[in-house]
Amino acid sequence: SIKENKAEQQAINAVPGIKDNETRASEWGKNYPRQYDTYMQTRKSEDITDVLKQDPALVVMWAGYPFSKDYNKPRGHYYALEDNINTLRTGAPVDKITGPLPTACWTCKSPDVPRLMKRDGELEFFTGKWAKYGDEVVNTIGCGDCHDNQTMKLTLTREYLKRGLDAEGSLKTADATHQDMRSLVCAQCHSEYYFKKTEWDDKGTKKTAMVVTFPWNKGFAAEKMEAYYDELNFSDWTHQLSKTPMLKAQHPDYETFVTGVHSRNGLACADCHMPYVREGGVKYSSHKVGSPLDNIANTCLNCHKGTEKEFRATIDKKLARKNELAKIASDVLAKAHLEAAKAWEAGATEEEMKAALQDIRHGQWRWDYAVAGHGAFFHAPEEILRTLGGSINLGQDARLKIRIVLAKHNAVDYVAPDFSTKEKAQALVGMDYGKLVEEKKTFLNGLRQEWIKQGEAKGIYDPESRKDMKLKTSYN
Amino acid sequence: SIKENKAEQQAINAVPGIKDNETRASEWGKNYPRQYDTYMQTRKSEDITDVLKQDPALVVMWAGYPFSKDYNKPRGHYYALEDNINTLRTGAPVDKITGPLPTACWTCKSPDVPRLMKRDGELEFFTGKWAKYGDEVVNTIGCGDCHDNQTMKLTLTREYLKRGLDAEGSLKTADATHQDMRSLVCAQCHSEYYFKKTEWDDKGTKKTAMVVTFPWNKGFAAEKMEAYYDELNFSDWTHQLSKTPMLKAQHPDYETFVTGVHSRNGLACADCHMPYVREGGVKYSSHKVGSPLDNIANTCLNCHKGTEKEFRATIDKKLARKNELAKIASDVLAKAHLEAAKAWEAGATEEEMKAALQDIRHGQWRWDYAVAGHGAFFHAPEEILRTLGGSINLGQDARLKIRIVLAKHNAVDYVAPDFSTKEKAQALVGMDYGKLVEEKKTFLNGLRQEWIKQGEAKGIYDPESRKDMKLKTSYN
Amino acid sequence: MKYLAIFLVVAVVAVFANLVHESKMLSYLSSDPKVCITCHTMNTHYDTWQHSSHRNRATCVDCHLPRDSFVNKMLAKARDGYHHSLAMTLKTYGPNLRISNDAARRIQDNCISCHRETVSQMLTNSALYDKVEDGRVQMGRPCWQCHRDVPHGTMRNLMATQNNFINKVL
Ligand code: HEC
Ligand code: HEC
Ligand code: HEC
Ligand code: HEC
Ligand code: HEC
Ligand code: HEC
Ligand code: HEC
Ligand code: HEC
Ligand code: HEC
Ligand code: HEC
Ligand code: HEC
Ligand code: HEC
Ligand code: HEC
Ligand code: HEC
Ligand SMILES: [Ca+2]
Ligand SMILES: [Ca+2]
Repeated sequence: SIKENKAEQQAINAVPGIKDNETRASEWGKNYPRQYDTYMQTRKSEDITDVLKQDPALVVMWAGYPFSKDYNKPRGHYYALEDNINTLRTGAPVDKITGPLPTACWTCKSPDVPRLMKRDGELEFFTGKWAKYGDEVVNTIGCGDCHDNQTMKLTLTREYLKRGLDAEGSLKTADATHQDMRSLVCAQCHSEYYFKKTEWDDKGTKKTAMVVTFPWNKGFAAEKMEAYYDELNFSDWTHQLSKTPMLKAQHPDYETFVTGVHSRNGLACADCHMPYVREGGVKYSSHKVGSPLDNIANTCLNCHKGTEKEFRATIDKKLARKNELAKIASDVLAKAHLEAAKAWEAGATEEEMKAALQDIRHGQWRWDYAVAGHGAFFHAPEEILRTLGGSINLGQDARLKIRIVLAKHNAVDYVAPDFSTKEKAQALVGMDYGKLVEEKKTFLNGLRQEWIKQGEAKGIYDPESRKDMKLKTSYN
Repeated sequence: SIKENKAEQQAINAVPGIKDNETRASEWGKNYPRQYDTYMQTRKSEDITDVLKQDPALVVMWAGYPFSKDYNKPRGHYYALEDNINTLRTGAPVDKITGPLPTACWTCKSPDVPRLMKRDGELEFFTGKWAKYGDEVVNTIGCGDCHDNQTMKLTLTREYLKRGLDAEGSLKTADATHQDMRSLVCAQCHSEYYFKKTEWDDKGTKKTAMVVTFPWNKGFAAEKMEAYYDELNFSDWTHQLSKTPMLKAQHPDYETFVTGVHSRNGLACADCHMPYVREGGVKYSSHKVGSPLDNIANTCLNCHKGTEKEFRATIDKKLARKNELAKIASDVLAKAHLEAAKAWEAGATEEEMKAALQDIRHGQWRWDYAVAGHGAFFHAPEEILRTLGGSINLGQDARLKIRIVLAKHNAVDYVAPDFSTKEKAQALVGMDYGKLVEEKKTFLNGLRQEWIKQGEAKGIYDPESRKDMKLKTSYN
Repeated sequence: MKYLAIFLVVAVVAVFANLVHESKMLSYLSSDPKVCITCHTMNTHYDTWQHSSHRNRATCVDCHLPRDSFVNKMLAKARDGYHHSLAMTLKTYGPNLRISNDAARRIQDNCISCHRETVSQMLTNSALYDKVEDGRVQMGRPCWQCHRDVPHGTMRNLMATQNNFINKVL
C-alpha cells in the first residue's frame, strides 16, 4: 500500500559486517537477504543439455581433447562448482597429484579461488593438478567473486582480467566506470582463456604454473586472437585424427558482446542478466543470473516497445540463423578431420598436409569462437555470422586441399564415415566412454566425498550452497 | 511568422490539375514546387561506380549474360532512364526490332511505362524488343510512377507487384495501409524479378510476351525463391564456362528489408529515403530519394540518439562485414566456374557434373540475392550474412565435387587463371569489349538521338528532365 | 448477511477515504504536474518530462487529458484517477507502464492541436487513406513512432531514473 511504500523506502542501507575471506554466500546473505534469495534461485536453471548429443560432429572435432568426452550448455551459477566436479572432462583423480587437468580449472567456479590466490600466491595457485585444491574450493560462485566484503563495491578478484584489459588497451582497468564494472565482474570468467605455461622459482624450487591468460594483446576479434596464438605458436592440443595443432575457444562472451548493438549503446551484462527489481518502495539487483527471457517484462521492455511474444520470435530467428551456419561449419570441419586422417593413412607427407592443417586450425577456431559463447548469437549476431562465414570457407578450403592430396595417394573417392550420433562419433575416435563413466563414478563416491568432509571440517564449506542438490549429468 | 506559415499552407493544399497520362514531372511540379525541387535534386547523385572493376570475379560469374558487360551501382532516379539507355547491357539496336533485350527492360525506368501499359495493354507492352518503345519511354522515373494524378494518393502503377504480393500472401494488396504504401510504391521496382515467357493471342496473331514477374509464391527468402525457380525449371541463362543453368538476382530490396529490424518496427522506405523536412511551418516529404546518410539528422537521429559520426561508423562496420563474406563468395564461385570449364574440357560427362552445377546454381543465386540489393547490408544485415554463409558453403561444395571429377580426368592440379582485373576477366571469357563500346557509341549518336526528337515531336518528352545531363558511363 | 453488507460498505468507504487522504487524491483536480507524482509510480515520467524540451511547453495534462472541453477533461480525469488509484492500491502494475489506447488517442490529438501548422501536410496525406497502421490515433501513426524521445525518452522503467525518487537497497 501507499503507506507501506513510504516505510519501505526508509528501511534500507544496513551496514555490512562481513569477515575478510568469507566465501560462504549464506553468511553474506544475512545482511542482504534479497540478493541472497535471488542468488539462490540460480538453482532453478538445473537442466542438463548435452551439446555433444545435439551435434555429434563436435566429438570428432575435439578428438583427443577433454571436451570430446562431455560438454553441456551452462546452467545456473548454483551449479558451477558441481558441474566442474561432475564433468567427465575433469576425469577421476585418486589423490592430490593425479590429473588430468591443472588447478586452473577451478579458477572460474568459486570465491575460494581469490581466497587461495591471496593465501598461496597466484603462481602457486596455478601450479599442480586440479585435485590439489579439491578440499579447498568448496563453495560455488558467490558474493566474494564480485564484491568487496568491506564496501560491497563491485571488484575484480582475478588479476589476469586486469592484465588482459590493460594489454588490449581499449578499456584500461584503471579507467573502468561503475557501468563498466557491471560487465567486468562477469568478464572475469565469461571470456576466452588459455593456460600459459609459466616457469617460476619457489624459493629455489623450479615450478611450472599454468596461468589463466586472456589472449587479448592484439584485440578481441577472432582474427586478432588467432594472430596472437599463431605468433606464440601456441596450440591447446594436437588433433587425434588430423594431427592439426588446434586451438580451443572458450566462451568469449565479453569479447563478442562488445561488438554488439547493446554494448555500443552503453549496456552492461547486469542490465539484462541482473535487472533491477522492485519490492514495495525498494529496488535492488536481481541476483538470479540467468536467461533474460525469463523476465522479458523487466529487461527488454525497459527499453523496447513490443510484446514478449515478439521478442521471443526475434531471438528465435537469430538463434536459427546462427544454428544454420554453425551446423554447416561443424559438419565441414568434422569431415575435414576425417579426410585428413585418411590422407595420412594413405601416405601423405607433412609438406603436403601443412597448408590444409593450417586452414583446419583457423577454421575450427573461428567456429568455436562463434559458438562457445552461448549468448553471442544474440549479443553480437552480425559478428558471429561473419565469423562463421569465414569458418565455413576455411574448412572447405582445407577439404579441397586434402582432396588433392587424397587424389595423389589414390584415395580420391574417400567418403568420411557417419558421425550422426554421439555414440557413432565416439566409436569413430575410439573413445572408451563406459570406462570414463565408471571411473568418474568411483571418484564421485570416493575422493569427492572426502573433499566435502574436509571442507566442512575446515569450516569453509557452506552446506546451504548445495541444499537439495541432485546429481544431474549428461551420463547418469 | 505564423502569418507566413498560413499562406504557405494554403499553397500546398492547392487543388491539383494534372492531366491523365501526364508523364512530365515538370508539369506536376507546377502544383508541387517543393516536391519537384527536391525530386530534381536526385541528379546530385551522379557518380558512376563500376562494380565490375571493384570485383572482376563478377565478369566470370556472369559470363554469357549481359551483366558481365557493364554493371554499376545505382545513381539517382534522375538517371534511371539515361543509365538504362547508356549501359552496354542494352546493346546497340539499329531499329525497332533488333535486340538484344526485351521491352521489359523499360519497366522500372519511367512513368511512360504505366501510360503505355494502359494504352497498348500489359501483354502488348511486354511483347517485342526493347527498341520498340525507344521513342515512347522518354521521361525518367517521375511523379506518375507513384502518385494518382487526380488525388495525389500513393498508387501502384504496376500490376505485377499486386500479383506478386497476393501470391506471397503475407500482405495482400487489398490490405495495404497508408504506411505500407510508403514502401510498396518502391517495391514496384526495388524487387527481384524474372521475365516470364507468356504466349498470348492478339486477335488471332500468336505473340510471346516477356512479362516482369516476382518469384514470390513460396516466400521472400533466398531459399524460397530458389525453390520457386527450381520447380519451374527456370534459368536466366546457361553459363558460358561452366554450362550451369543460372539464376540472376536483381535488387531484392523489398524482400530483404522486411526481414530487418526497421521493418519489424513498422518503418517504411519513405521514412528514411524521403524524410520529412521542414520549410517555414510545414513539414513535407523530401523527394530527393537517395542515401539517408546525406541527412542523418532528419533520418536516423529523428529516432535514435547519438552522433552522425557514430552512425556512419556503425554502417561502415556493417558494410565491411558484408563485403568480407561477399568477396569470399565471389572468389569461390568464379573459381568454381573456371574449374568446371576445365573439367568439361578434360572430358567430364553430364552425369559427373550434374551435382556440382546444381551447387553452383544455388550458391551463386544466394550470393547474388545478398549483394544485388545495395542497401541490404544495412536493411537486413543478419539475413544477408546468413545467406552469404550458405553461398560460400555451396560454392565450395561445388569445387570439391569438381575437383574429384578433375582428378578422374587427370587434371587434379588445375589452377584457375588470374581474374584480378576487369580486363583480365573479360579476356578470360573472350569478350570483345572494344567492339561493344564502339557499337554502343554509334547507337547513342544515332537511333538514340532519333528517340529524343520523336518524343519531343509527340509532345510527351520533358526536356527539363534531362537539363544539363552529362554523359557519364563506365566506358567513356 | 446484513452485517456483512454494512461491513462491506464501511470497509469500502474507509478504504476510499484512506486512499483519498494518503494519495492526496483531491489534488488531482489541479493541473500542476506535481500532482501526478504524489504516486511514486509517476516519478520516472515526471523526471523524464522535466528534462525534456516540453518542460516549459506542456504539462502532463496538456498531453494526457482531453483539451477539447472542460467536461471531457474532468470525465477523463475521474476515470484515470480511479483506474490509477486502484492499480496503485492493488499493485496490479508492472515495472513498465504502457499507454492505454484511449490515452494514446488523447495524446495524439493534443500533439496535433499544438503542432497543427507543422503537421498539416501529414494530416492531408493521411486523410487520403482508410486503412492505417494504428487505428488508435488520429492520422494512423503515432507521432512518437518517430519522435521517440518526446517527452519521456526511450527508457521508462519505474526504476530507471537513478536514485531520484526511489531508494536502492545496499
Ligand atoms: C566466478 C566466475 C563467474 C563469474 C564472476 C560470472 N560467471 Fe556466469 N557462469 C560461470 C560459470 C562457470 C557458469 C556455468 C555454470 C554451470 O553450467 O554449471 C556460468 C553460467 C552463466 C549463465 C548461464 C545461466 C543459465 O541458467 O543458463 C549466465 C547467463 C551467466 N553465467 C552470466 C553471468 C553474468 C551476467 C555475470 C556477471 C554479472 C557472471 N555470469 C559472472 C562463471 C562465472
Ligand atoms: C576464465 C574462466 C574459466 C576457466 C579458466 C574455466 N572455466 Fe569452466 N566455465 C567458465 C564459464 C564462463 C562457463 C559457462 C559458460 C559456458 O560454457 O557457456 C563455464 C562452464 C563450465 C562447465 C559447465 C558447462 C560444460 O561445459 O559442461 C564445466 C563443466 C566447466 N566449465 C569446466 C571447466 C574445466 C574443466 C576447466 C579447466 C580446463 C574450466 N572450466 C576452466 C569459465 C571458466
Ligand atoms: C556474478 C557476480 C555477482 C555475484 C556472485 C554477487 N553479486 Fe551482488 N551485485 C552484482 C552486480 C553486478 C551488482 C550491481 C551493482 C551496481 O550496479 O551497483 C550487485 C549488487 C549488489 C548489491 C547492491 C544493491 C543492489 O541490489 O544493486 C548487494 C547488496 C549485493 N550485490 C549483494 C550480494 C550478495 C549478498 C551476494 C551473494 C549472495 C552477491 N551480491 C553475489 C554482482 C554479483
Ligand atoms: C537499457 C536499455 C535496453 C535493454 C534493457 C534492452 N535493449 Fe535492446 N536495444 C537497446 C538499444 C539502445 C538498441 C539500439 C537501437 C536503438 O538505438 O534504438 C537496442 C537494439 C535491440 C535490437 C535490434 C538490434 C538487433 O540485434 O537486432 C533488438 C532485437 C533488441 N534490442 C532486443 C532486446 C532484447 C531481446 C532485450 C532483452 C533481453 C533487450 N533488447 C534489452 C536498448 C536496450
Ligand atoms: C541486452 C541484453 C543483454 C545484455 C546486455 C547481455 N546479455 Fe547475455 N543474454 C541475453 C539474452 C537475450 C540471451 C539469450 C538467453 C536465452 O537464449 O535464453 C543471453 C545469453 C547469455 C548467456 C548464455 C546463457 C545460456 O544459458 O545459454 C551468457 C553466458 C550470457 N548471456 C552472458 C552475458 C555476459 C557475460 C554479458 C556482458 C558481457 C551479457 N550476457 C550481456 C541478453 C543480454
Ligand atoms: C519506377 C521504378 C522505381 C521506383 C518506383 C522507385 N525506384 Fe528507386 N531506383 C530505380 C532505379 C532504376 C534506380 C537506379 C537509377 C540509376 O542508377 O540510374 C533507382 C535508384 C534508387 C536509389 C539509389 C539512389 C542513389 O543516389 O544512389 C535509392 C536509394 C532508391 N532508388 C530508393 C527508392 C525508394 C525509397 C523508392 C520509393 C519511395 C523508390 N526508389 C522508388 C527505380 C525505381
Ligand atoms: C522490376 C523492376 C526492374 C526491371 C524489370 C529492370 N530494372 Fe533496371 N533497375 C531497377 C532498380 C530498382 C535499379 C536500381 C537498383 C540497383 O541496381 O541497385 C535498376 C538499375 C538499373 C541500371 C543502373 C545500374 C546498373 O546496373 O548499371 C541499369 C543500367 C538498368 N537497371 C538496366 C536494366 C535493364 C537492361 C533491364 C532489363 C534486362 C532492367 N534494368 C530491368 C529495376 C528494374
Ligand atoms: C519514388 C516514388 C515517388 C515519386 C517518383 C514521387 N513521389 Fe511524391 N510522394 C511519394 C511518397 C512515398 C510520399 C509520401 C506520401 C504519404 O506519406 O502520404 C509522397 C508525397 C507527395 C506529396 C504529398 C506531400 C508530401 O510532401 O508529403 C506530394 C504533393 C507529392 N508527393 C508530389 C510529387 C511530385 C510533384 C512528384 C514528381 C515531381 C512526385 N511526388 C514524385 C513518392 C513519390
Ligand atoms: C531505417 C532507414 C532505412 C529504411 C527504412 C530503408 N532504407 Fe534503404 N538505405 C538506408 C541506408 C542507411 C542505406 C545505405 C546508404 C549508403 O550506403 O549511403 C540504404 C541504401 C539503400 C539503397 C542503395 C543505395 C545506393 O546508392 O547504394 C537502396 C536502393 C535502398 N536503400 C532502397 C530502400 C527501399 C526500397 C526501402 C524499403 C523497402 C528502404 N531502402 C528502406 C536506410 C533505410
Ligand atoms: C515518419 C516520421 C515522423 C512522424 C510520424 C512525425 N514526425 Fe514530426 N518530424 C519528423 C522529422 C524528420 C522532422 C524534422 C524536420 C526538419 O527539421 O526538417 C520532424 C519535425 C517535427 C517538428 C518540428 C521540430 C523542430 O525542431 O522544430 C514538430 C513540432 C513535429 N515534427 C511534430 C510532430 C507531430 C505532432 C507528429 C504527429 C502528428 C509528428 N511530428 C509525426 C518526422 C516525423
Ligand atoms: C522512425 C524511426 C527510426 C528511424 C528514422 C531510424 N531508425 Fe534505426 N531503429 C529504429 C527502431 C525502432 C529500432 C529497433 C530497436 C529498438 O526497438 O530500439 C532501430 C534499430 C537500429 C539499429 C540496431 C539494429 C541493427 O541493425 O544494428 C541501428 C544500427 C539503427 N537503427 C540505425 C539507424 C540508422 C543508421 C538510421 C538512419 C539511416 C536509422 N536507424 C533510422 C527506429 C528508427
Ligand atoms: C494514485 C497514484 C497515481 C497518481 C496520482 C497518478 N497516477 Fe498515473 N498511474 C498510476 C498507476 C499505478 C498506473 C499503472 C496503471 C496500470 O498499469 O494499470 C498509472 C498509469 C498511468 C498511465 C498509463 C496508463 C494509461 O492510463 O494510459 C498514464 C498515461 C498516467 N498514469 C498518467 C498520469 C497523469 C498525467 C497523472 C496526473 C494527472 C497521474 N497519472 C497521476 C498511479 C497514479
Ligand atoms: C508532450 C506531451 C507529454 C507530456 C507533457 C507528458 N506526457 Fe506522458 N506520455 C506522452 C506520450 C507521447 C506517451 C506515450 C509514449 C509511448 O507510448 O511510447 C506518454 C506516456 C505516459 C505514461 C505511460 C507510460 C509509458 O511509458 O507509455 C505515463 C505514466 C505518463 N506519460 C505520465 C506523464 C506524467 C506524469 C507527465 C507530467 C509529469 C507527463 N506524462 C507529461 C506525452 C506526454
Ligand atoms: C500544449 C502544447 C503542446 C503539446 C500538447 C505538444 N507540444 Fe510539442 N511543442 C510545443 C511547443 C510550444 C514547442 C516548442 C516549439 C518551438 O520551439 O517551435 C514544442 C516542441 C516540439 C518539438 C521540437 C522539439 C523537440 O523536442 O524535438 C517536437 C518534435 C514536438 N514538440 C513534438 C510533440 C509531440 C510528438 C507531441 C505529443 C506527444 C507534442 N509535441 C505535444 C507545444 C506542445
Ligand atoms: Ca582457449
Ligand atoms: Ca531475377
